[in-house]
Amino acid sequence: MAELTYREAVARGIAQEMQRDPDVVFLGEDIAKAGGVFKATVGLLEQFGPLRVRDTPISEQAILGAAMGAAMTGLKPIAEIMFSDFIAVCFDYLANQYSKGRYMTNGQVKCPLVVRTANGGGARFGAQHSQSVENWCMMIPGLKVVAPSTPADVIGLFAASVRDPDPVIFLEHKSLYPVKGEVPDGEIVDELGVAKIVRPGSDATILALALMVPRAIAAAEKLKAGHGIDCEVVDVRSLVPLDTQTMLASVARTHRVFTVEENPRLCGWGAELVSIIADEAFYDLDGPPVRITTPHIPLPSSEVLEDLAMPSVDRIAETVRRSLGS
Amino acid sequence: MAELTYREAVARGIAQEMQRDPDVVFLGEDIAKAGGVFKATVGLLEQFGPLRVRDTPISEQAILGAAMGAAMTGLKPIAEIMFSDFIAVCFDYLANQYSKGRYMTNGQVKCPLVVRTANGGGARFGAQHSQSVENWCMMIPGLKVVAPSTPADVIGLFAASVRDPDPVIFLEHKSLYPVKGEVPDGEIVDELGVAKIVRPGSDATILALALMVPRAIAAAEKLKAGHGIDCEVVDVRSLVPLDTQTMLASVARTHRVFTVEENPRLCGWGAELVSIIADEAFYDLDGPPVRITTPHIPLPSSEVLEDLAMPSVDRIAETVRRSLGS
Amino acid sequence: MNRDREGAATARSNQQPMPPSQLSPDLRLRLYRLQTELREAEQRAYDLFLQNLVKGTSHLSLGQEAVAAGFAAAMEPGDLTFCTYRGHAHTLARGVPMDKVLGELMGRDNGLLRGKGGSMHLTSVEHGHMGSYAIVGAHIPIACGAAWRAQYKGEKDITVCFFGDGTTNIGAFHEGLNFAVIWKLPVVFVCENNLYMEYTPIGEVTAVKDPAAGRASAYGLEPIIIDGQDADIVYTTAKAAYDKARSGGGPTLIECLTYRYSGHSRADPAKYRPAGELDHWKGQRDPVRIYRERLLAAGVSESTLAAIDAEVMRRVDEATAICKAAPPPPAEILTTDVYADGGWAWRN
Amino acid sequence: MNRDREGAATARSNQQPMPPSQLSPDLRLRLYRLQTELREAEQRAYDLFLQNLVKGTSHLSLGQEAVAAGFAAAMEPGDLTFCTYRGHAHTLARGVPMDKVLGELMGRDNGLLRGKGGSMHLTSVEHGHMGSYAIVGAHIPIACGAAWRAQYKGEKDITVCFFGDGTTNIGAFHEGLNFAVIWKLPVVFVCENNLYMEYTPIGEVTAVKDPAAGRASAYGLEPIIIDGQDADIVYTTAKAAYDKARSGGGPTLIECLTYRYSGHSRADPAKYRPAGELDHWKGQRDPVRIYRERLLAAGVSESTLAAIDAEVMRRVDEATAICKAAPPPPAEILTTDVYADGGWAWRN
Ligand SMILES: Cc1ncc(C[n+]2csc(CCOP(=O)(O)OP(=O)(O)O)c2C)c(N)n1
Ligand SMILES: Cc1ncc(C[n+]2csc(CCOP(=O)(O)OP(=O)(O)O)c2C)c(N)n1
Ligand SMILES: [Mg+2]
Ligand SMILES: [Mg+2]
Repeated sequence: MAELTYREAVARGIAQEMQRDPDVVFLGEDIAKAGGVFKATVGLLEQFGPLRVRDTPISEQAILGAAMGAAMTGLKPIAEIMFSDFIAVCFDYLANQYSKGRYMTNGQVKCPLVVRTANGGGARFGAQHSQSVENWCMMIPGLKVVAPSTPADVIGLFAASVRDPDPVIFLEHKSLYPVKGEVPDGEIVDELGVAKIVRPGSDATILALALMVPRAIAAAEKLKAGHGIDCEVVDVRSLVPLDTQTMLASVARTHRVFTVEENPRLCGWGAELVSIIADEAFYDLDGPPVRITTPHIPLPSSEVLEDLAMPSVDRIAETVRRSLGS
Repeated sequence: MAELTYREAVARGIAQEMQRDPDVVFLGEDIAKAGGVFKATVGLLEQFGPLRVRDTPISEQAILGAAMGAAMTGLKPIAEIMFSDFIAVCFDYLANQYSKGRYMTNGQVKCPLVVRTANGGGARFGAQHSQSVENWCMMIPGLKVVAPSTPADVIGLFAASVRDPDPVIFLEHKSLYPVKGEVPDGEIVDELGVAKIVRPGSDATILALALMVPRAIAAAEKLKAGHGIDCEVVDVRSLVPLDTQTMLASVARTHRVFTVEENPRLCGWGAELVSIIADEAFYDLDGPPVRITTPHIPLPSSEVLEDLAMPSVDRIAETVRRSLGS
Repeated sequence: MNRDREGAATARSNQQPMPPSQLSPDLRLRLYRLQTELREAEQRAYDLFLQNLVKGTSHLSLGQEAVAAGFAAAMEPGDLTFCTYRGHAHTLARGVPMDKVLGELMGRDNGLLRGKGGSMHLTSVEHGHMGSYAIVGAHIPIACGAAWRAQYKGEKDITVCFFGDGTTNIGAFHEGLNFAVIWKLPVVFVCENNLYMEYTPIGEVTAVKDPAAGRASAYGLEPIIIDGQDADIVYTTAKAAYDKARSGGGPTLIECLTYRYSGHSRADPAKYRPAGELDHWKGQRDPVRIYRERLLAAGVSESTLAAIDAEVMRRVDEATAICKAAPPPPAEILTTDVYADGGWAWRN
Repeated sequence: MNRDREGAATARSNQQPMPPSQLSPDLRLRLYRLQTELREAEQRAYDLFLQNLVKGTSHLSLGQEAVAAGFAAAMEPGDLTFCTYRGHAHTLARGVPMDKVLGELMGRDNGLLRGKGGSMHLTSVEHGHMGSYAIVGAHIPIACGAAWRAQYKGEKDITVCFFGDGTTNIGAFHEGLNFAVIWKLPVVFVCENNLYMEYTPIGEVTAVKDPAAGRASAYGLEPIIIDGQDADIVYTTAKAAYDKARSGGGPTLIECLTYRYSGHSRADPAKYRPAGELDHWKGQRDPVRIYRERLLAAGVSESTLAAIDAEVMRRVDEATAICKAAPPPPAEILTTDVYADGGWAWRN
């Protein structure tokens, strides 16, 4: 056991996989010599050399396109898109290429790669550098989508992503980079598509992802202490594949469900989960499924405004409390 | 009254607005001399001249970027993206520019423009030329999203879109282009954000969009004739702004709701509508809200497969019947 | 305009034809057979539309056969091809069976992709044909990645990426070319300048006269323009570029002056072409006719060529028969191969 | 590397300095005042980070003042500016009050955008400053659109679009440049080549030596490289390009050789710079010092310049005081101005 920051876990996770497999290569902007603008890839160039860890021009389409061509022909590329907002300038590779090659060619074309990107708000970077884009990826058939909330999950889920034969979008939360957590020694390999009950409870189920997980847990503690409301918090961890069994089973026990999303409201992953639950667990529900999201607005830059926009511990707790009518 | 095809309605709708306002200009690939690859813009170059109707290079980012700069400074551009799938190569303008300029600048920057694009399947064009991308647009705060199902709506909603002070993504369904419909004479101006009950009914509410509207109506007739099930069909028409009142009121009457979406399943507009209804009309529902969608796969090219993938009249009717337990 | 375009092909090309001596008789017969095969297969594809046996869209290479044949003939087994929706010829040129190509156009179960991809996405990994891409420009960076893999693993294959004149104005072209050059990748970029995008002449929307060659210097590359209707020139130019790439010399960008006889796609009657333009190209610049006459002049017997022609027609007819007899794809494959496990399960 | 870069600025520029005579004394004093103001305002912004009064990120133009001052001084009222997240200097140069700029960096209610945009999105439409864009390259096509509007409406304003060296490798640059040229738009593209992207030297990822000028011919444009540390050269080059654009001559692409003193953003200590490089630029090529000495040599009195310096400092201090006293933005504005109706309602 060692205590690592989420940021350090990223570098260790990449190193673990590059160590294991010489076909794993890593490209992106300022990732090599500079060790990444978030300092999450420090030391990799030194450890694996300039042929495996490569700085690129500001050419996101070239980065993602090259990763695909390499993946199709035998490598296992890791591509970094510095901020997830920039997926918008190379979205074609996610929406039309990575996700469709295998299907369109009747299984001939493979695309085993990972796109790592810094996702989410809280850094006061403004509307073009703070977005939560999980749903941009989840809505595209053929992609897998992962978003860890702890340093241990960063390593384990990243390893599972690199070893996965399909294209995986790996969303690191930029506000979690400095956060510390316990990490087992030695190789860590987790599994995609397994949600984790991070706080058992009986009164309501709270489904959360990434930065919203610690907030949901804090809200649950607050509800317990202040109102005796006992919430079960589920860290969704992987949106595709999606562990619907764990979520449906939890709702079957608690009879109420809340989602906590950082993305703007419309067509988020919360809408998908709520729809699945409303359809398949309708008769388990004792009350309406409720989504707690960032309002449907661009994110403001000023800290007071950004803090108001994103779901906070208080807003989560208050929403659950009101809706449970205590 | 005249009978026009949906395709002819597009040209008439554009002409109506260009006639009215000299600041309305139109740019895109092959739209001028060629009259559009779907022949939906025939005659506009001749009528309005080469300064107002302009062919562009294959540069979608330049097309959408230029439209924004023109809109910011006083024009009302109409930009065509030939197939909606290509939004993926210029998605930054939708996701990060059009939608955020006004908010980020505290209201200084305006962006009154319309992006027209041929959306949807059924033409055997394969996975990169057949997608339904309503949710790509609906999920972005700051955009408006419209998708007409009839020639009359094409003209009326297009006029409303051009006159709207915000950026509007106008999704024309390529499989509807040849479809004919009655269109009133003279100027037609409709309103964004108003859904239409196209078939009243009492047993269940079916929410549909674009090509799925005629299919939902046909399914409703089938259910009535075959099983005495009387469905209310609502043409959503506009996803943003969204007429939740009409939908909630319908569900309050029928107590059951179904959505019929052409897009792949995850995070579609149906998930959003179902989530709103499950939350706000939970106690009105007598049974689970059900989404009828294309499965979460890329669209195949071969006609037999494509027809299996998209929601059909039979699949809609059968799903509703089974779920109503008749 | 017409004059200018007409003059273009030969006047603007900056590479010289090879003296026949340089290419072996066998190779030249192979180039003839290949061009004839591409011509007849595309002609048949066209006939099949007219019989309404091809659904959806389809983009023919009639008139552009010398480019596909010349570049493919110069490739080694294991070399990789990336092309566009206008890919029937490039697919056949790598040796993919004609019935699989026509079957895919017809959406039949015997198709190369069992009808799941369609005419715009012909792919045969076993033949080194890594795909036909229908988003303009998208495959340029992808091809760079395939070449990067070869460079990284020290494998000797090279990657060839075909695209059209109109593709030179999209962002991915710029990003891909710069990327290939700075990493010195073993990739050859081939611009088939057929004078038009879909319906719009390339000259009307491009800041330079030569859409590809006019951009070469922006990537530190030599501007190369060749007569794309002359298979010998195409072959020798290709060979030189491949050798350079294989020996670590980095990328080459080649602009081929060519012409498509039919419209952009089946939907296009190509009314926008100036009078006489099509006749000129068909009459004076037809690659198959040019090559046939050249071989006859070089002493190849008419009967030898006639035999090839007949053999090709026989194979086209055979392929057609196979496709017409083939069933549509079965419903079960609707949801196969979305993910590597063979299925489409996104949830448990 | 260092030598090379060091040599670059003057050696590579292909425009000559103006004989002082050509620029009026008033204009030159204005250029001095402007550069001094940009320098001191940015210096203050930096001090405010250190006091942790600026949250989020911030990108300074220290060292690049001559470019911002020269291009802005040559503009007419009504001309339009589009720039990047490195936009404080370009914003101030158009006359936007310093307290509004510093207030926005500090996320205060008195900020130019009331804290909704932040340092990367400074915009003041009333000053013709159409925005600071934080997606690399995105504003190049947008600037084209503003110029298109002027052309279409027969309005006489021109559009100036600033971006960095690293921006020349992204697709939107290519699409925008081609588009501007074929439509002959009244837009001037200004590449501020400060030798680095975020942390990576531009030379390591670019296929040509001059990231912008080396691409000019790909758009039929003349390659122009100037010494970006010399405000006189910048001004006269800008003026010529504006006149050309205003008179229907179409776009110009200008590469300015310059240098940023601080790291890319507040997070960057800029360790990657070769020893001596920063000293060289600060010591030999500082635009403010160069200009001050030139004015003294031209006979302007030390006291005149000292008075300007003092006046600028006074304004910087005033602005700082205003911002420190300003409250944070009120909660109500969280959901304002998403749509033109002033609100955010996406449903009824
Ligand atoms: C990004 C994108 N934009 C537009 C299209 C529509 N489109 C398909 S082919 C084509 C013309 C391409 O012209 P060119 O590159 O010259 O190739 P050619 O068809 O002549 O072989 C266009 C505009 C597309 N498929 N992808
Ligand atoms: C599309 C996109 N990719 C990457 C980034 C991250 N980024 C911000 S600034 C920058 C470097 C830009 O370098 P340059 O164009 O030289 O401008 P400079 O910062 O030197 O003024 C990068 C990579 C971004 N904002 N947008
Ligand atoms: Mg072409
Ligand atoms: Mg720079």
